[in-house]
Amino acid sequence: MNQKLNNINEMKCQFLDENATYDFLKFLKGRSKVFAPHRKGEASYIYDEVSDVKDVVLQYPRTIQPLKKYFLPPRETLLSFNIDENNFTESEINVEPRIFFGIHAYEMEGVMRLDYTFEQGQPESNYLTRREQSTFIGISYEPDEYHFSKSLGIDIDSVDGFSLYFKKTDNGYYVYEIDAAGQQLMKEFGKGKRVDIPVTKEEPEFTNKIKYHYNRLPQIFEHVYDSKVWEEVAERCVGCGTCNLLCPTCYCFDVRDEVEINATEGKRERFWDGCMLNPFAEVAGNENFREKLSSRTRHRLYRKFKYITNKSGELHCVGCGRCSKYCPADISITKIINNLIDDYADRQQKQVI
Amino acid sequence: MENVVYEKKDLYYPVMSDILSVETLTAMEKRFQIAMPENQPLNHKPGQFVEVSLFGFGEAPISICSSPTRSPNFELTVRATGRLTDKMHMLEAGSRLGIRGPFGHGFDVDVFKGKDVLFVAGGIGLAPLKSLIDYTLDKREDFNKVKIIYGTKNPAEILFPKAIEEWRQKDDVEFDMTVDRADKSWKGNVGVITTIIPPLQLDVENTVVAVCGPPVMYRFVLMALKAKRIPDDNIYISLERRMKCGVGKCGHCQINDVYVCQDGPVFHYPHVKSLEEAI
Amino acid sequence: MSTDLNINVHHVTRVEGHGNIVVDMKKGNLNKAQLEIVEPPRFFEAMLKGRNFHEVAIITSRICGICSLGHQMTSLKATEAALGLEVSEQTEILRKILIHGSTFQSNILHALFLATPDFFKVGSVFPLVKTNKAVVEAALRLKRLANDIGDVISGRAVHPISCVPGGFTKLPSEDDLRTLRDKIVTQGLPDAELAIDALASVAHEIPPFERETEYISVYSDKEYALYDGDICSSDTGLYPVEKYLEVTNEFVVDHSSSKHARFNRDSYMVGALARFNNSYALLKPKAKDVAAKLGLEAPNYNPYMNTVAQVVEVVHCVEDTLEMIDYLLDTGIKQEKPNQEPTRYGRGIATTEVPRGILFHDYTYNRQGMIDKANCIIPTGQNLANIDDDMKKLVPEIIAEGKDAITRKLEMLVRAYDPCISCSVHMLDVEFIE
Amino acid sequence: MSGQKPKVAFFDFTGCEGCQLNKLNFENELLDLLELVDIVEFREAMDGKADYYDIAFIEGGISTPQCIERIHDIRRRCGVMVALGQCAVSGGINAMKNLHPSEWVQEAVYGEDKYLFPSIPAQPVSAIVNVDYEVRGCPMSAPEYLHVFKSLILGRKPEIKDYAVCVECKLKENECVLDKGMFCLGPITRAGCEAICPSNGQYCTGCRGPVSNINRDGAVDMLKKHGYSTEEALKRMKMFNTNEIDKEIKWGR
Ligand SMILES: Cc1cc2nc3c(=O)[nH]c(=O)nc-3n(C[C@H](O)[C@H](O)[C@H](O)COP(=O)(O)OP(=O)(O)OC[C@H]3O[C@@H](n4cnc5c(N)ncnc54)[C@H](O)[C@@H]3O)c2cc1C
Ligand code: SF4
Ligand code: SF4
Ligand code: SF4
Repeated sequence: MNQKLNNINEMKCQFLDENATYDFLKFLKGRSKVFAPHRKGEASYIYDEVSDVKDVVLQYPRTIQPLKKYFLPPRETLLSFNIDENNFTESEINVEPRIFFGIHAYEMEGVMRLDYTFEQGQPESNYLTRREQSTFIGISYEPDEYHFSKSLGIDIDSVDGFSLYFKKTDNGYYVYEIDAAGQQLMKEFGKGKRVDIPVTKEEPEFTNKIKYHYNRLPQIFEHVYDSKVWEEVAERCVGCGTCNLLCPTCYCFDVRDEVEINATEGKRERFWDGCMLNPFAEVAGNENFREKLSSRTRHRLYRKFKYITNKSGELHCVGCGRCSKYCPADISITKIINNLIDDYADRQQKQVI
Repeated sequence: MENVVYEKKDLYYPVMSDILSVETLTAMEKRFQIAMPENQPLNHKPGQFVEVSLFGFGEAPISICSSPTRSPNFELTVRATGRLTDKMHMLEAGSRLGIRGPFGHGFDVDVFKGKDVLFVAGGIGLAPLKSLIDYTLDKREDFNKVKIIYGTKNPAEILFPKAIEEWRQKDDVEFDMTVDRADKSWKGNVGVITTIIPPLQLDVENTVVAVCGPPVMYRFVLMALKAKRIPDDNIYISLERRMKCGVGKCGHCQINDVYVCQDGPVFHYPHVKSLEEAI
Repeated sequence: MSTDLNINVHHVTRVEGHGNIVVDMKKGNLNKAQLEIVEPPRFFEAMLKGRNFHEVAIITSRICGICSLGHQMTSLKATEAALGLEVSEQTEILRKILIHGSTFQSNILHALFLATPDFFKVGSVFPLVKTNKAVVEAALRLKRLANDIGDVISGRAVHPISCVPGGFTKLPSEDDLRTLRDKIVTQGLPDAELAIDALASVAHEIPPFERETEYISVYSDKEYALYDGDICSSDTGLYPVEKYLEVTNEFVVDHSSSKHARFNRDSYMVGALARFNNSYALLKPKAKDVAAKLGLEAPNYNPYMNTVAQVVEVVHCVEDTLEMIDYLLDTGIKQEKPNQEPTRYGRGIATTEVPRGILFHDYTYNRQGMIDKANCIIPTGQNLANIDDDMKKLVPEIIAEGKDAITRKLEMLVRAYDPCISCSVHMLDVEFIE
Repeated sequence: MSGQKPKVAFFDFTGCEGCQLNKLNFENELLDLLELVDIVEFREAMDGKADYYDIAFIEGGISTPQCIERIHDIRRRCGVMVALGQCAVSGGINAMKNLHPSEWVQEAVYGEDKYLFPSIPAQPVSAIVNVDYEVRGCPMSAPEYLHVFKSLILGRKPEIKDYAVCVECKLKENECVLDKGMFCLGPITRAGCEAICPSNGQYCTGCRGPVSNINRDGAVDMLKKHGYSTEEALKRMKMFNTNEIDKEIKWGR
């Protein structure tokens, strides 16, 4: 699996205190649309367009929907049609430059995994057009009990994909210029204070971990297809699909035609869908090829750790912890993986004996 | 990101095409002859499919049942089972529908060349196979023996009786069929399709088999072929799954790590044999 | 002139729920003139037994979809009284706006869509779409506006969502309120005027019948009482809500799956006309103007005028809603969570004016916060005896007009009460048998 | 149906009429809808009766012997039958009374007069006659009803969702009410309401019935985590769905 290129511990940076950071947001807002984390309800966060920089939350555990909502919207019109005239109009996808501020490393990796999906085979212009003209500015975070991206090779300070990276320090941020675009932004903003020697700072520990090194996971998945772990998970899973919908690398969709009240005009729309849902693998004749929750859960995990990985060379889980955090049945993906590892190790041992 | 090339024209826009003729085959099936704009050829391979779309009624994958050897136009055989297909049955010659495709991985005809070919078709599975059968017959000299076996629920559901009559007449084609339940007019075999496999005289090493039928059929046909000692390596099957895009994105047709719309619908049997969710 | 009359209207149309009108007159003797309620009983009070206080209003709201909001409010108030839950001023104001929205929507639905076709002598509102399109459209917009109030403040107009014991699970934003206000001013008021003019033009079709009866409603000296107050009888004055059983005196009659009620006389009337008669002085000025314009003066003893009183109330509700929205916008919406920590367990009784009249819910909770005993007394049930008494007076008065006209006027009479039969089918003071 | 406008009728059985009202609450679309169909019977809004209907919408459940006769009669005279709202689809909230012996319920309500008003267990319309399509919810979901209506006018099968409310809730990016410490039946309840309750900060009460192929044990387990006993969990799941939760359900795993 890829070795990440940038190591910020060897890079010089600038310092912005908390107020200057908000000034920087204002500066960004003056240039283009800016999207950043906001509070939603009592205990949740979402990405949203910045209208007042004061509403931006800099430190947050994770948002409900991942960043994919901007490139693969939860609901999108593919085309509009007129039944009487039997013709359709293409839907315009206009993108203007967009800056995504306050993005965590795993989230950025999630976007890059999704890129793979929409680029390989027959590239899809809806997604790729929306992906154009996007600038990402990263930020560090405190991992909670659900994050485990480090176990998958994604450090808090992994900066691939970002133009700038904000690393939290006492009363402000160290700002790293990752690419030329980032450099340009900082130059124009002009209020950063140069920090002359590279700063080294310990990354906080992740409490949620996978037992084995991520390089070994595809190999584990070679051997656990018939593990009893799947049945154990299925006893508790209620098949709600939350884990699919909120996963930054899940992209399955459904397409439906809906007509207006005049029964003449209408739209062909696509919606996020998920392989955990009962009707997902149904075919004509009411046969369902993944009727059991155990086979659905297995399919979901195999798509994260094996099926796509075999082709792309990368794991398609980025360790954001959304599937576990939002699962109403408290099913934890790291527990599943660690149980699979135990099961595998057990069986290996029995074979040796 | 920067170096990916993609066409602005979206994958999901259908090409509006004309229905040239509609033929009622059975109570449930109709055959449509379709022309792409300006009679452009579809350039398909036997076994491939198109996404048919009718606005307000959605899209569905339908196999191309005519051989690319026959004309620039192509044919679809459609069973009325739901939203799109019911509406399609109400269309007449002169109507237009949307076509995307051809999609998928058809039959690799080169593998069949010089070999004995056995076609096993169940129910509407004859439609996708017909494109390959016609192709084989049009290039007859490329192939060795040709055998077709076909099973339907009852005599009223027999597709393409005219073509069947032709196959029966031909000296260089062996044809046999059976029905699950006979009626008074029926004089042929009665029983499921696996009952007419054992009597076949096959050069097992040198026979390539193409199978297509309803999901339930595969397990039994494959058992019967195994009993005849046909190597798995010589078997090709065409699978069906729900699809929402046809281009490997929507995820619906995925069987373990294969996509039916991209890696199939025609699969080399050893490729899917070990996939638990396939058959 | 025949002195025999036999009328049997099976399932009266354009009313909520199922009822039949039966009149039997032999040789000038009126043996029977009654509204038979044949709506299937639904046994709500039994279903409530053992339910957690969070669920109670969700269930009771389903007693009636038309007055779901009123049931929900009354239920919440009874639960809060039983569990000692205080609500904020903001919650009360939002609830009052909701009650207004519900009265507004229900009165419009009844007055303009169900009753008005009688005055235009057509069988439904549908033909009026062709002949009086502008008015129908205005009426539809008014109804939408009334529903918007429910949607904005409680998430849904039928079986509201966000009002729960102790407050709201989601509060409307100030922007939402501002939009609503603008819509009421720019669209609601002119539409209401249009509808009132249309009604005024057919007001002479209202039959001139009178029968003085006892009028019972909620009353408060602070405002035209809908959300809360004491019980008021036009005969004997005010009673605290705890005395509701002495006022309603429900009894089972064999021709109705809904129970009847009586207090100081053989029957009493509840609803818009009762409220109008008891609380006229507290109406907003514009509502009084409209009453004058439509020829309605307090007290009025013509039950057919109930429809007109409903329209007057619409104007009152709109005006009062605007004032309350302005107040909320001035003070600003405070983000607050529902107060759901019970301070006691026991009995709680509440009353509210729902569109069809006075409604009572009475619950007793056990220490687990579950219902032990429940009783709901619904306005239509209280009106049934009064309807029968009206019919008994009316039929002999109009006997000369012939069966068809009599039937029509009886149907109109029943409709004027805007009976909500589905919710009237319930039971009274239940002793749950363990 | 070609050429002529489809004849549409509405019938109400045992229920609260909230669905009828919800149907009238499409004020913006009502006049357009009227253009597309002929409404031939609708007791709540008009006089008159008809002999045949292309589409019969049924609101309310079956709860008396008379209901049974009437529904048979309508079935004989209609083309497509659509059950509107949870009372019609599953018996709805009325079916809660099925949890108690009927004698007890009747006595509780009418005391000594209990025999005056016969009542049978509350049942869905589909328990008596064949129902073609269902619009679930208490009240029936307005967007789904419109979808079914438009689909039938187009002459196509409606697409009825069979996945959880959570899906629609997540598509809307609502704050999950579980995160606020409430419980929620969204994970096992059929979508189609656009997650209207969680969108308003309230938990999903399960008013649209369970998705097919539910994991009932898993669901009880899930509610236990939120502090409900098995008994209380089942009671909550049954509020609108006594009949559906009680019948033999195919286990999800
Ligand atoms: C590669 C391929 C080739 C095919 N070739 C042909 C062909 O040549 N001819 C042909 O007739 N068919 C063919 N099919 C099958 C055809 O695509 C399906 O029957 C398709 O569903 C018809 O679409 P529809 O809109 O008419 O039916 P739908 O309305 O989709 O209904 C079809 C059936 O599926 C059920 N159903 C509907 N929606 C769902 C859902 N969301 N989940 C589960 N079940 C549902 C319905 O009840 C019905 O039984 C092919 C399929 C594939 C994958
Ligand atoms: S979120 Fe949890 S309960 Fe829902 S489908 Fe995923 S694993 Fe199952
Ligand atoms: S599988 Fe779970 S942890 Fe991994 S990326 Fe998806 S949602 Fe995040
Ligand atoms: S609020 Fe309820 S419906 Fe919405 S996601 Fe959470 S559990 Fe699912």
